Amino acid sequence: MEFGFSAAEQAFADEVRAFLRDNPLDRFPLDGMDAGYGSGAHSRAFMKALGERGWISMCWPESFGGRAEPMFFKLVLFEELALAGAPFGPLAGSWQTADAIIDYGTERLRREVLPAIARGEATFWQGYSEPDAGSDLLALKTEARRDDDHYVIRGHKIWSSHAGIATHGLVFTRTSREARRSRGFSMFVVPNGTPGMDIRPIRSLTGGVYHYEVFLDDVRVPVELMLGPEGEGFQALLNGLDSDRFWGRFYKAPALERVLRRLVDHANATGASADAGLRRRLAAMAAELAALRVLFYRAACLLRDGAPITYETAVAKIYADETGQKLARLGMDLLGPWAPLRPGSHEARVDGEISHAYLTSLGHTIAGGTAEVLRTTVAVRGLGLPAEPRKA
Amino acid sequence: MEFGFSAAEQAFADEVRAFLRDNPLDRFPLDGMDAGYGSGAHSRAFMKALGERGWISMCWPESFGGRAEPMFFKLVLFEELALAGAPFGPLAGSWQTADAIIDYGTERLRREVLPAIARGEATFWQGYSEPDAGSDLLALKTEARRDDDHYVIRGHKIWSSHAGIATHGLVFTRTSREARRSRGFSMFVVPNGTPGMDIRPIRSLTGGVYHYEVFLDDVRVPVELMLGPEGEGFQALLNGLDSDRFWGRFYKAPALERVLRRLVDHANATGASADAGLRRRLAAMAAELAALRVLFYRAACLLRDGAPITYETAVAKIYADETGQKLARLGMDLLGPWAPLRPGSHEARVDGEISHAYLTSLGHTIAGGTAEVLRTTVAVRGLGLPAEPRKA
Amino acid sequence: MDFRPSSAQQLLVSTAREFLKKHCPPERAQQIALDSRGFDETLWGRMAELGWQGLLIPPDLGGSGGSLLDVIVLVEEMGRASTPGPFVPSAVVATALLLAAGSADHKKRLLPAMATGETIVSVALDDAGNTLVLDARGRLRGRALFVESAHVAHALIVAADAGDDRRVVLLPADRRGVERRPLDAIGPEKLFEVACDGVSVVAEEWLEPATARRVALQAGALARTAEMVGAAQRVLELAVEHAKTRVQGGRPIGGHQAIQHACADLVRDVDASRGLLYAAAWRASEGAAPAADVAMAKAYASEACLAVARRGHQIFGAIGYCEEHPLHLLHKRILAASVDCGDLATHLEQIARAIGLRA
Amino acid sequence: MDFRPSSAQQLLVSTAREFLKKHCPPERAQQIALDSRGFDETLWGRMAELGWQGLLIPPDLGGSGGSLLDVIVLVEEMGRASTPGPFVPSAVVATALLLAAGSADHKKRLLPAMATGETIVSVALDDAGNTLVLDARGRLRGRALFVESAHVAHALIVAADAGDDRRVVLLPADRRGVERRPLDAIGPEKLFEVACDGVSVVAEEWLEPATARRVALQAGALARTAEMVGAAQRVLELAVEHAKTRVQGGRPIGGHQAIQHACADLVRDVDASRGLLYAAAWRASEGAAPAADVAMAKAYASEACLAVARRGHQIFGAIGYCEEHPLHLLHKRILAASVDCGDLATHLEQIARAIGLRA
Repeated sequence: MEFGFSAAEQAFADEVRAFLRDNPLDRFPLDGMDAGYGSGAHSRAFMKALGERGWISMCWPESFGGRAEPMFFKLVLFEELALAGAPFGPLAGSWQTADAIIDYGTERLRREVLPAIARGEATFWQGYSEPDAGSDLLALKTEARRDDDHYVIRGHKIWSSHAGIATHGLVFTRTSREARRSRGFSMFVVPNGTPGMDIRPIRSLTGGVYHYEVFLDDVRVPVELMLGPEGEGFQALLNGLDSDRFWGRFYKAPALERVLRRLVDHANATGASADAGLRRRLAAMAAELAALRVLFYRAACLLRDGAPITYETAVAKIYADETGQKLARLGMDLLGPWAPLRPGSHEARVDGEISHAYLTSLGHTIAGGTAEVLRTTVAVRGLGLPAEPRKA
Repeated sequence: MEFGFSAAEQAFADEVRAFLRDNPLDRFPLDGMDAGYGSGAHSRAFMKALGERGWISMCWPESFGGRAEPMFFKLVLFEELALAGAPFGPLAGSWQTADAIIDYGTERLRREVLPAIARGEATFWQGYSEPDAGSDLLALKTEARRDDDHYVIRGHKIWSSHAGIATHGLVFTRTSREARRSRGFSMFVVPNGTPGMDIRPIRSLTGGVYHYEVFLDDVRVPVELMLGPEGEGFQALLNGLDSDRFWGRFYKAPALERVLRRLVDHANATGASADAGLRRRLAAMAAELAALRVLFYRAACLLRDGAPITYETAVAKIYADETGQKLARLGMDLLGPWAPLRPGSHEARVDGEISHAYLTSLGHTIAGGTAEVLRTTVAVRGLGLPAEPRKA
Repeated sequence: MDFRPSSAQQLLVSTAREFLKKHCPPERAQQIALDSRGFDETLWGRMAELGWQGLLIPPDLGGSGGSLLDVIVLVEEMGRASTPGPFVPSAVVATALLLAAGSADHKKRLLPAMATGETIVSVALDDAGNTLVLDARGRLRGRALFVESAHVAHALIVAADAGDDRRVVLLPADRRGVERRPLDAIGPEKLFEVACDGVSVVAEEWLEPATARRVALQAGALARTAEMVGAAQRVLELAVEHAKTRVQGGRPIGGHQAIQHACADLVRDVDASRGLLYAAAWRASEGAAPAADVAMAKAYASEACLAVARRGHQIFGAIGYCEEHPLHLLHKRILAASVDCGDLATHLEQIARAIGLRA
Repeated sequence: MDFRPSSAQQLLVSTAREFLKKHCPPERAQQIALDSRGFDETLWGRMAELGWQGLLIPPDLGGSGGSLLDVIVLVEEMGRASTPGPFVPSAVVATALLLAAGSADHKKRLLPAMATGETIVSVALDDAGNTLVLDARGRLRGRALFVESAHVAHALIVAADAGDDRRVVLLPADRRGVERRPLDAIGPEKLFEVACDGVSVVAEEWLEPATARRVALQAGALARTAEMVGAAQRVLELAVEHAKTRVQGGRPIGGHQAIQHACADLVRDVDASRGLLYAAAWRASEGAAPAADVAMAKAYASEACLAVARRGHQIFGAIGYCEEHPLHLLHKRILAASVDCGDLATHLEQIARAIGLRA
C-alpha cells in the first residue's frame, strides 16, 4: 500500500498552484453557471488558458499531440482547480470526448476536433436524456436515418448541460429499429449551429440556466462525425459509464473541501466556532470529505490499473452527491436567517454561495443516474443481489 | 379541536400518581425482563395490584364486571405507568385478550378467563410467528385438527414474548387446508401447562430472555377455548391489527420521555449540559417525543371514534421504534466510555439502562411487522401507491 | 381530546382552498415570486373582502374575532398554495402584537384599516442582524435585517436597544431617516434591511416591549410553522400523485420500495408537524401555550418539512428542478419560514431550557 | 498511490483468516465472550506461535519487526472473527508505547516475553474516569477505569496526575495496593477498574509521558478502528449472504429495494472506513501521520461501522436478535472499540482543531 503522491505529481500540483496564483480567477469571464458539481462555472477563457498550458492534452499519446502524462496528473489538476474554485466546467467532458475520439474516432474527428479540444476551444454537451427516457436510456426515441454519406437526425433531447454555450453535441441516437434492445444505437458529434438544431434554455430553480433542451429537426450530419461503429453506441456508453461517473464527480471532494474551509472561516469570524455542536458537525464533515476522497482515489487506482469495476464508481458518485447535500444543509444551518440570501444580495454571507450550493445540490442525486437507481446497481452488479422483476 | 385532557381524565391521572407514590416500585418482584417497548418488565405482583384497584377491567361493560370507563382512561393509566417506569408488561395483552373475549368469546372463556384477567392473574403470550412465517403470517404451518369436542394442535411457534411466565397462549392455527388463502385460520386460548406444550426460552443479545419458542405436540384443547368463529381467525387478526399496533406501542412515548429526563439529569450532573450540541440533540429529542405522542393521540381518537384507519397506527409504530433507537444512540453518545456498561455493573451510569435500551431497541423495528413491511403498508394501504408484484 | 377542526374551521379551509385555487394558482404564485416587487394588490384586496386580514381582530375594531388557531388553519392553506404577500407579518404578527401590547389609540388608529387591507404593517423584531439603538433623546439609529415586505408597509414595528432596556416602537414606514434596502433571497419572500439614521420617536410610539416580543414571537412562530406544514402537505400530495403516474422501466415509480418508503416518511413528517402545530396553537388560543410548545412545533416542523421538500425533489427527479415546476417554490417557502421568527437553533435552545438543561 | 496490500500483507491476512476460522470460529468466540474470565490461553499461545504478538517488535527483541500497517491488517482480521483477548492493549498499544517511550531496560525486560505471549501488559491511559494522582513521595492513589484484560495482565501502564505534570508509569499488576475490580460490559471485552491505594512507584518506572500518550493513542485508535472495520466487513458479508438466501413472500429479501439499498450503504460505509484507516496507518507507519488523520479514521469508522451493525440487524430480522447468532458480538465489538482510545466526541474535537476552528 502507498497513499502518498509521487514527486512528479507533487511538482505538477505546485505548477498548477503557481498558475492559479499568477492568473487570478476574476480575469476569466464566465459563460455559464456553476451547477455545484465541483467543476466550477463554464468559462471558455479559462479553458483556453488551460489549453495554452498544454494541460488539456497532457495525457494524450504523443502521436495525438499529447505528452503521455500518467492519468493521475488529471486528478492533481482537478484537485487544485476545484480547491481554488476555478471555472473549469467543460474540462471533464472535453477529456472524455477526446479519449473516445482517440480510441475510435474517424480521421476527420481526429483532425478537426481533437486539436480544438487541446486548445480549449471545443467543448461538448451530452444529448443522452429524453423526456420519456430518464434513467432508462434504452427507451430513447431520437433516430438517425442514413441518407447517402449523411445521417439525418430527428428527435428531442433534454437536460443537456451547457448545450447552449458548448461547441458540439454528443448526440445519442437509434440507428436501427430492427436490432435487439441494446443494439442499434449510435453516437454523433454534431457541431452546434448545424441547421435543424434548436437549443432552448431550461431555467432551473436557482433562476439560472444550466440545462437545455435540444430539438433536432432533420439535422444532417456527415457519416464521418459518427463516433464509434454504427449500432454499438450503447455498449460503448455502458463501457464508459464507470469512467464517466468517476470523471463527473471526482472533483467534488476538493470542491466541498473549499466550501468547508469557507464555513470554518465564517464560523471563526462570527464566533460560532465556539459552539461545541457546530464544531463536531464541521469536524465530522471534514472526516466525510476525507472518506469521499478515499473512495474516489480507490476508484482512480482501479481505472488506472484497468481492474474490474462493479460498484466502486457508483458508490463514490452516490456518496459525493449526498455529502454535498449534507454540507449545504450544514451551511444553511450555520447561516440561520442569512441562509436564504442569494449570491450578490446585500448582506449575503459567504457570498451567497451556500444557498446556491443548497439548491443545485438537490439535482445532483438525480442527474447522471438517481441515487436509487445507483444503489440498486451497487446491490445487483456489485454484491450479486437478485434484480427486481422488470415488469408488474 | 381540543388537545387537553378532560377533568375526569386529569383526576384519574392524579389517582394513578398517588397509587405509584404509595406503592414504591421496588415492592413488586419481577418475573421477566423489560424489552424496552415502554411497558416495563413483567411483574405478576404489579398486575395483581392493578387488578385490586379495578384498573384492568375499568373499561369493560358493567355486565362483564367493568365500570365502563372511556377508552382514554387506559391511555392515562399507560402514560403514568410508563413515565414512572412501572412493570406493567402484560397489561396491553390482557386488555386486548379481554376485549376479544368480551366481543366474541365463548361462555366458558367469559366465565373462567375474564375474571382472572380482571384480577391480574391471567396473562397471555401470542403464538403467531413461526420459523418460516415471519412477516408473512399466511405461511404458518401449525394445525388444529377437530377431534370430537376438542381440537388437537400441532406445530411450532417462535418469538412469543413472555410465553414461559404467562398463564395462557393465544395460539393461531390453521383449521382447514381447503379454504382459500386468508380463511381457515382459528385462534385458541391455551392454558400453559396443557400436556404436549413445550415452552423453551430464547436467549437474546442482551443475555436475558424475553422471547420463547413453543413446541405444540398434539396439544388437546376443548372447543370452548376457541376464540371467535372457526376459520375466521385471520380476518379477526387483521381487523385487530391496527388496534394491536396501537396498544403495543402507545406507552413508548412516555417511556422514552422518562429516559430523556434521566439523560437530562445525567447531563446536568456531569456538566455535559453546557455543551451546545448536546443541548440541541436533547431538545430535538424532546420535540420528537412530543411529535410521537401527537401521532399516537391522533390514532387514539380514530380508534375511539371508530373512524377508518389505513396507515395511522403503522406510521406511529414505525416512528415509535425508530425514535427509541435514536434516543438510545443519543444516550450512548452521551455516556461515551461508560456506554457499554451493563445494568448492575460497578460504575455503570444511569443504572446501565441505556445499554439495555440500545440493545433491545434493535429488535423493535423488527417485531410486530418490520419497519420495511410497515412502510410499504403505509404507502400502499394509506397512500394508494401500487403494490409490488408478489413473485419474481 | 379531538383532532377534528370545528365546522367553522372546515368551512374556512374549504373556502380558502377554493379561493386560492382560483385567484392564486401555481403559475400566478410563481409569477409574483419572480417579480421584484412581488405584491399583488388585487389578491390582497380580495383576501380582505373575505375578511382574512381581519380574522384576528375583534368585531369592534372591524374584524371577525377569530382565534389564533383559526388563523393558523388559514395560513396553512396559504402555505399550501404558495400565496405571496405580507399576510403573516401584518395580519398575524403585527395584529397580534398590537392587540396585546398596543395602546387603545394604536389599536383604534391601525387595526380597522389593517382589517380592510388598506394598511399594512411589517415587523423587525428579530435579533439577528439588528443593531438598532434608541438613544435618550428619542433618536433611532442602526439597522434591522430580514424585514418582510417593508416596501409595501405603511408602518413598521421595530425592536431597539435603549441602554438597559429593550424598546419596541411603532413608526410610519415613510418617516424621515428610515431607509428600506432590498435583500435578495432565493425564495419568494421580499426581505429588506431597514436602516434608521437618527429617526425621531416619541413615547406615544412605544409598545409594551416584553409582551410585544413574546406575543409576536409566538404568533409569528406558529404562523411560519403553519406555512411550512401547508407547503409540506402540498409536496406530499404532488409527490404521491407523481409516484402513481410516472412510469419508468414499465412500472409506476411508486411501485418500487424506495419511492414507497420515501412517501411513507413524507406522511409521518407532515402529520406529526401538523399535530404539534395544532396542539400548540390550540393552547395559545386558550391563552396557555408554554413557550416550549411553540418552540417544539417550529423546531420539529423546520426539520421535518425541509426533509419533506428534499425527499420531494428526489421523488420528482429532473422535472422538479425546473423553475416552472411548483416544487421549488414550496421548498423555498419552507426554507424561509424555517429561519424566520427564530431559526432551529434558537427554538432548540428554548426547548433545552424548558426540559431543565442547565446552561 | 496504491490501495493493494503488499504480498506479505496478503499472506498475513489469508493465514490469519484461515487460522481464526479454525481456532476461533463464531461459537468459540461466543463461548469466550460469555465466560466471565474470557481469556483463552491456548488461542493466545497459538497466536504467539504465529508471531502475532511479536509483529511490531524488532527482531533483536524477539519479534519480526513489522510495520504498524501490518498490525492493522492483522487486527482487522481479528475484528472480523470477533477474536477475544488482550491483543490490542498488549501487542499493539503497550508494545508501541514501550518501543517509543520505554527505556532500554524496559524494552529488554518486557518485549521479548511479550513477543512470545508469556507477558501481557495492559494500559490505563484514558482520561475518562481516571483520578490517579502520583504524589511527590512516589505514591499512586486513585483509580483508572476501562482497563482491558487487567485480570490477565502481568504489568500495567497507567497515566497519573503529578502536580503540574502528567506521568506515565509502568508497574507490575500484582504490586501491593493495586486492586483490579471488574466492570460488566455488554460486549465481550473484559474491563476493569484499577484502583491504587498508596502504590509505591520509583523513577525507573516512569516512561516519557508525552511520547507515551501520543504513540499509545495513535496505535490504539488505529487498532480499534481496524477492529471496527473487520467486524463491519463481516456484518456486510453475512448480511449480503442472508439477503440472497432468505425468502419471504416468494422472493429472496435481497430482491427488494429496501434491502438492496441498505446493502449498498453497508458497502460504502465499510469501504470508506477501511480506506481512511489504511491511509492513516500507512502515514503512521511512514512516521508522518498527523493526529487529525487518525482522528478522522476513528471518528468516521465509529459512526459508519455502528451504522453497518444496526443496518445488519434490520436486514437479519428476528434471528439476529438471538444470543447464538454471530451478529450481536460483532456489533458489541464495534461499540466497545468506538469508545476506547477516544470516543467520537474526543476525536471530532481533535479534527475541529486541525481544520482551524477557533475555540
